[in-house]
Amino acid sequence: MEFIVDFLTRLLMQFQTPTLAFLIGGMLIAAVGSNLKIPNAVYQFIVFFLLMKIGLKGGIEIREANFNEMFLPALFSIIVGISIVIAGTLVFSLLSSVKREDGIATAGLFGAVSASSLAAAMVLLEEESIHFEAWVPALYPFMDIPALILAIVLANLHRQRQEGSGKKEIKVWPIVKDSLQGSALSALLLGIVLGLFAKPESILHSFYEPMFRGFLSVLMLVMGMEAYARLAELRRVAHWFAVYAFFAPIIHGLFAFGLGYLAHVWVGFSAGGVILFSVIAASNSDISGPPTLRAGIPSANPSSYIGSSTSIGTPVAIVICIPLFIALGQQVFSV
Amino acid sequence: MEFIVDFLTRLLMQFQTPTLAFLIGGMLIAAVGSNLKIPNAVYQFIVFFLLMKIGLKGGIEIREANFNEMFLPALFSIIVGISIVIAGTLVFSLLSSVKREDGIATAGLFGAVSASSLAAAMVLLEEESIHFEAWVPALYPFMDIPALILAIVLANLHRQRQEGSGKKEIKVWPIVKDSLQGSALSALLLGIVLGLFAKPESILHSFYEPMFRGFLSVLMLVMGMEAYARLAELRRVAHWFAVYAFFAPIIHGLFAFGLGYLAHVWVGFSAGGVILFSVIAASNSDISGPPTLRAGIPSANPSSYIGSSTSIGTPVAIVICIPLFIALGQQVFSV
Amino acid sequence: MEFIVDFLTRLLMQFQTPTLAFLIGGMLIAAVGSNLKIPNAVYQFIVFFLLMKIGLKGGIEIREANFNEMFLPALFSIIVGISIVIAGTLVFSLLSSVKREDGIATAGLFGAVSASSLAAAMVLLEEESIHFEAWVPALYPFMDIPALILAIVLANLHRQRQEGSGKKEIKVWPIVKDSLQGSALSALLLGIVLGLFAKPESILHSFYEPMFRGFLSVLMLVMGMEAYARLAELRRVAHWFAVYAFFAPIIHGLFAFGLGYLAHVWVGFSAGGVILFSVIAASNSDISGPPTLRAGIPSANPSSYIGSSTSIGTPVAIVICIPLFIALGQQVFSV
Amino acid sequence: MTLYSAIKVVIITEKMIAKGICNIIEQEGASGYTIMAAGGKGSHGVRNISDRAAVIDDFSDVRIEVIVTDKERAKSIMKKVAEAYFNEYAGITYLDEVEVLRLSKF
Amino acid sequence: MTLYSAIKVVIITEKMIAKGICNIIEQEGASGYTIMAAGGKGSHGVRNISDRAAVIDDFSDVRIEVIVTDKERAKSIMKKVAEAYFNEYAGITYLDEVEVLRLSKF
Amino acid sequence: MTLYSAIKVVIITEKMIAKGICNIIEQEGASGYTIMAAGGKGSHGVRNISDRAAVIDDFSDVRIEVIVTDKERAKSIMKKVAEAYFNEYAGITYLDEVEVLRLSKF
Ligand SMILES: Nc1ncnc2c1ncn2[C@@H]1O[C@H](COP(=O)(O)O)[C@@H](O)[C@H]1O
Ligand SMILES: Nc1ncnc2c1ncn2[C@@H]1O[C@H](COP(=O)(O)O)[C@@H](O)[C@H]1O
Ligand SMILES: Nc1ncnc2c1ncn2[C@@H]1O[C@H](COP(=O)(O)O)[C@@H](O)[C@H]1O
Ligand code: NA
Ligand code: NA
Ligand code: NA
Repeated sequence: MEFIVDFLTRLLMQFQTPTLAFLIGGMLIAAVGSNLKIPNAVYQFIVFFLLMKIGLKGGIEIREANFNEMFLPALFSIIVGISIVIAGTLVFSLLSSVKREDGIATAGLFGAVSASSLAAAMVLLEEESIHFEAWVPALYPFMDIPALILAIVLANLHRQRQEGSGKKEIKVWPIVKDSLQGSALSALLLGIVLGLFAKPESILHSFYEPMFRGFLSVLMLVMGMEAYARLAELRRVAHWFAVYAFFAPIIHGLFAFGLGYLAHVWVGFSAGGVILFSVIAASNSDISGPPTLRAGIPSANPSSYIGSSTSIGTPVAIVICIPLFIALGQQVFSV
Repeated sequence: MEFIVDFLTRLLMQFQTPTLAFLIGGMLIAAVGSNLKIPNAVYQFIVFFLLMKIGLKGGIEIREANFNEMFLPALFSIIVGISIVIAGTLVFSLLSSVKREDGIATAGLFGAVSASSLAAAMVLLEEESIHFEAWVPALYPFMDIPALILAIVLANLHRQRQEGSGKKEIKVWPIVKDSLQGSALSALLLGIVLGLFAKPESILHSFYEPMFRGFLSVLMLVMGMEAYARLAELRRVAHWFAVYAFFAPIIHGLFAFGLGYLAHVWVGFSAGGVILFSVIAASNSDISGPPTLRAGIPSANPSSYIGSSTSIGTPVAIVICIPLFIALGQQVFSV
Repeated sequence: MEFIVDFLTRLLMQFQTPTLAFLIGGMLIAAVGSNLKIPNAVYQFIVFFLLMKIGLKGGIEIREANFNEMFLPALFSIIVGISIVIAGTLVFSLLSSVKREDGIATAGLFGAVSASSLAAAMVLLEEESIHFEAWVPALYPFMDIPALILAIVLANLHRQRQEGSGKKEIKVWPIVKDSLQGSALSALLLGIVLGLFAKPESILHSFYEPMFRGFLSVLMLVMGMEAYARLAELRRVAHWFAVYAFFAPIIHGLFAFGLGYLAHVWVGFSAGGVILFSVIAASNSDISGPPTLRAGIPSANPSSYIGSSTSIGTPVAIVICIPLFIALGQQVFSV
Repeated sequence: MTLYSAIKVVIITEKMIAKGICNIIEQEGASGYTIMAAGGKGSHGVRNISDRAAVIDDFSDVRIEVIVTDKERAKSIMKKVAEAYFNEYAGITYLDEVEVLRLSKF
Repeated sequence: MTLYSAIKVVIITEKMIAKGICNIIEQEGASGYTIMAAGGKGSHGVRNISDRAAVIDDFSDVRIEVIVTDKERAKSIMKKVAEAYFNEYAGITYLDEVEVLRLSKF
Repeated sequence: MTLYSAIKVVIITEKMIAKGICNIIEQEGASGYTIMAAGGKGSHGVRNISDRAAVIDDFSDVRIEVIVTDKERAKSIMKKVAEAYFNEYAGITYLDEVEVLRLSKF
């Protein structure tokens, strides 16, 4: 009970943080039909900027990280990514009104990871002064890539079964490559590499860090506007997608929280790390995932997975899950 | 006499402020045919950025503002917007060489408000350390919307009279909506709402405030380049538009200065507030106004109002009116 | 020997500076086929931003510069620009597999100057705390314009000779104008003019200086990506262009270093000035030069000069020449 | 593989009224349309196509292309668009005969 | 000055598969092609053409135009593209007769 | 509603020379023209159409479309453009018969 009151108070307060306020502001402004637009070029640059900053910082700190510490969370990331896709595929397969490929693709997208949710969670954790290991964002690909691969493989197996065609081998490497080459993941990885092997501290402090929150506010505005704009698309598909998109982030996050707790107990994964790990799990890919899935599962209807992810999944991950897992973390770890 | 010398000295000095220098630099560089271009995406982002900053700051301060203080200036804003349109329409109706709709549309644009002039005035006031109430920029819509509505209504009435068609009701709400949905006004209003209800102080201080002047310098460059580029358009219309565009900002500003003075005496409107209010009146809409008028008065020739506004009205408002009203304010209020 | 060891150590260390690391990172990321893209609008704005900053700062300091000091370096710039074009034209004329116009155009591009190399050198000098006169970047046009003019004139003379047509006068002024109107040079010159005649110190310190290095890192990323992307183009032309593009920057820089040394002895040109002057000479125009040459020497194959410049010339100028001339400068001037 | 003859209507006009024109196209029962950004020159002056900052963005052109199966529908679209907009807004329209694959798409 | 009759094939489809389509065009021996950014509406819904931030950029349209000298080659391009992609991706294709200058270019 | 037959000339070429081509078009007395950004591939290699940073922006393509009322004028435009530019710059040109509304516009 107290937890719920605490959570609601926290939720209300966090709505006032710039991060959430701009997201909600974006929805609002789209809902009233404003012509305000953030140019696509600026949006793309901001995504690059945020991931580059996260990567640089992560890379610098990984230099002195204990690799043993990272092993378990990385393994758990893979497990979470795969579990989400399997669970989602099963859930959708129970719904006869949903085309199998659409369900698999949606599950794949929710298993994958969103850069914007990640950045938002990092800022909100910093605002609550909850520390986390700087390499936690580097868990991103460990969850993202397995989820996308598994979804594409499952969809292709399903298709081969249906077409009764002889088993064609499904190549995994092109999917991995495609994921790594995506603009979001490659910005993050480039940042990590530069952080590891170069000395980018000076520009990190003079450029990437000071402008991080500001640019994040603009990104949140865009995400909010897109969330509203894509509701129309969502309306054209079975409402089960909306239901899934609402509950899945919370459940995925809680599952990850559980695993993260184990890592806390076993290898000393920090409280902030557990929270961030949960948000990564709760998030769903909004930038790189959709094109990868469109190419890998062309028979799936993009409206189903894009609508449910952008319009519901991402707002739920940011607006509900981040405050929820912070509150939960504070309760559990007393930070 | 002394005032004139003082004004000219001040003018010369203010030409050296980055704000005016970049505006003039933009004209210069366009005049010599440079290929330098500021990308449209960057320009649109800068406009968003500046208005968001003005809005956030305004919203934060309105929280503790005394609403009684704001009432009179808001009322005066409406009066100024409407008066400018009526006066302009009358003036142009005396000129037989000017098509009636073109005159009304031009008057409407000069009654409306320019975000760039507003931002420039705020920076120049800050440089002179002249204080103003942070809610003054929020007077923008109170002048802008009535002016645009009135112009569109007048033009439609004129048309109905000419066509001898039965009176069709002119709907005001769509025009209001169209104005509020414009990119400039919605950025400002979103900023105000976020400033009022969220806690954006952290990003205001880390992002929007530090980069405000820098981005304004880039905007001024664009305005200067556009001013020169659109001279060609202006040349294709009656030269009365150029004459109007030169004198109207000064007269409108002086009229507003008078009303602002009354508000100073009656409700303690600050000196800086009076000056800023005058600049708002002197300015003419360059971003949202033209499309609204194009849609609302399609029979008016856009070259007439856009040419006169962008090429002459805005430079006069910024280069002449801002220093003029600052000098006047310093004289009158001894600040 | 010691010098070589010193140089290699320095080279290795400078690869870790953000400037070089991002350049190499850009090549890397393009080589692995990443979809990461920096939007064109952002790139164009960054180029403007960097040159505006260099110009503003230069302009401010030229105010109090001793013009006598600048005269010799300016003269040497013209000499270097012209010498490079003559030497390059001769070299290529010895290679029968190279079309004469292609050789001349390539020599012209290497005689001209690159804004990105210039900015990179300035930052690396600052990092080594090696002082240079702020007007050194203003030598840019003194080298750039003569080189482009000479190349275009030579190509046209060659053509007239071949076509056996009567001597048509080649107009020099349009080429000068075209160069000055190019986006890079006009941003630099506008900055200088504003620095000289306005008072842009406030925005220089609040906007252009703090973000300089950060934006430079993004520009370096773009240059790296382009370098890799254009290798394909380079492969379609004679491999002599690649050989020239590799050695020319080093030789041009050494030649300029020699002249700069004379200026050091005769008029006290600073050590940093000599180094920067050498980098300017080593650099080759990547932004404004190519279109000017395409217009002025339309019969030359753009793949030859663009491929060799972007893919080899610029990386060599930045990655090899900057550390080389810094090391050389430290050796020679013991700074 | 069979090709079917069809009519392509092209409308080049101000971006600002693109939405209204698309509504007309849909009302006339076309199965779709394609829009591209354009600039140009005509009796109403020059329109920007560059990506240079333009204070007024909405004043550039668009080129809308619609494929329909019969000429009467094509003409009707052209007529309605011209009547609704071309007295007051800049614009031209023309049609062209083409051959399409997959008739059912149109 | 002589003009030669030729065939223009137009393909309007998702940006994402543009590369694959260009490969088909090259395999069929066309001398070149032209690509333009587009948006529009069809049976697969609306596609963005604006420069407004779109979280998913690859889902806009492109309009590809190829000129070839004989109709059989044109039809073959259309057929291969439709077979390879149009079951699963949005797209239309049509051809048109045109007259070109400099036949050797095609 | 009457439609009038007219000729559409299309020129696809380097952005850099677009201005010069438009001058030729105007000199030939056309009432207007439409320009669109394009990319593509031809004998002079690949040209960019993406919005990715390109160090050299001017080297992308444009597609210019002009409608004139008689074929001689169309051919004359094509000829002058080809003579002035196509020896040294990349480009193709073709014409097509179309039917326009409002003949007076052309
Ligand atoms: N003769 C023409 N050929 C091609 N496009 C034209 C022509 N005339 C006009 N246009 C296009 O149609 C738009 C509107 O034309 P207008 O109404 O004449 O200003 C122009 O901006 C051009 O893009
Ligand atoms: N009737 C049509 N006329 C012109 N363009 C169309 C038409 N139908 C579809 N298109 C274009 O082709 C794309 C794909 O169509 P579809 O596969 O029907 O979604 C759409 O996004 C439009 O750009
Ligand atoms: N066969 C073709 N079909 C369509 N467009 C072409 C064709 N050939 C060339 N182009 C276009 O014309 C431009 C110049 O062609 P080129 O001079 O052959 O390099 C290319 O970049 C393409 O955009
Ligand atoms: Na996830
Ligand atoms: Na006004
Ligand atoms: Na050089």
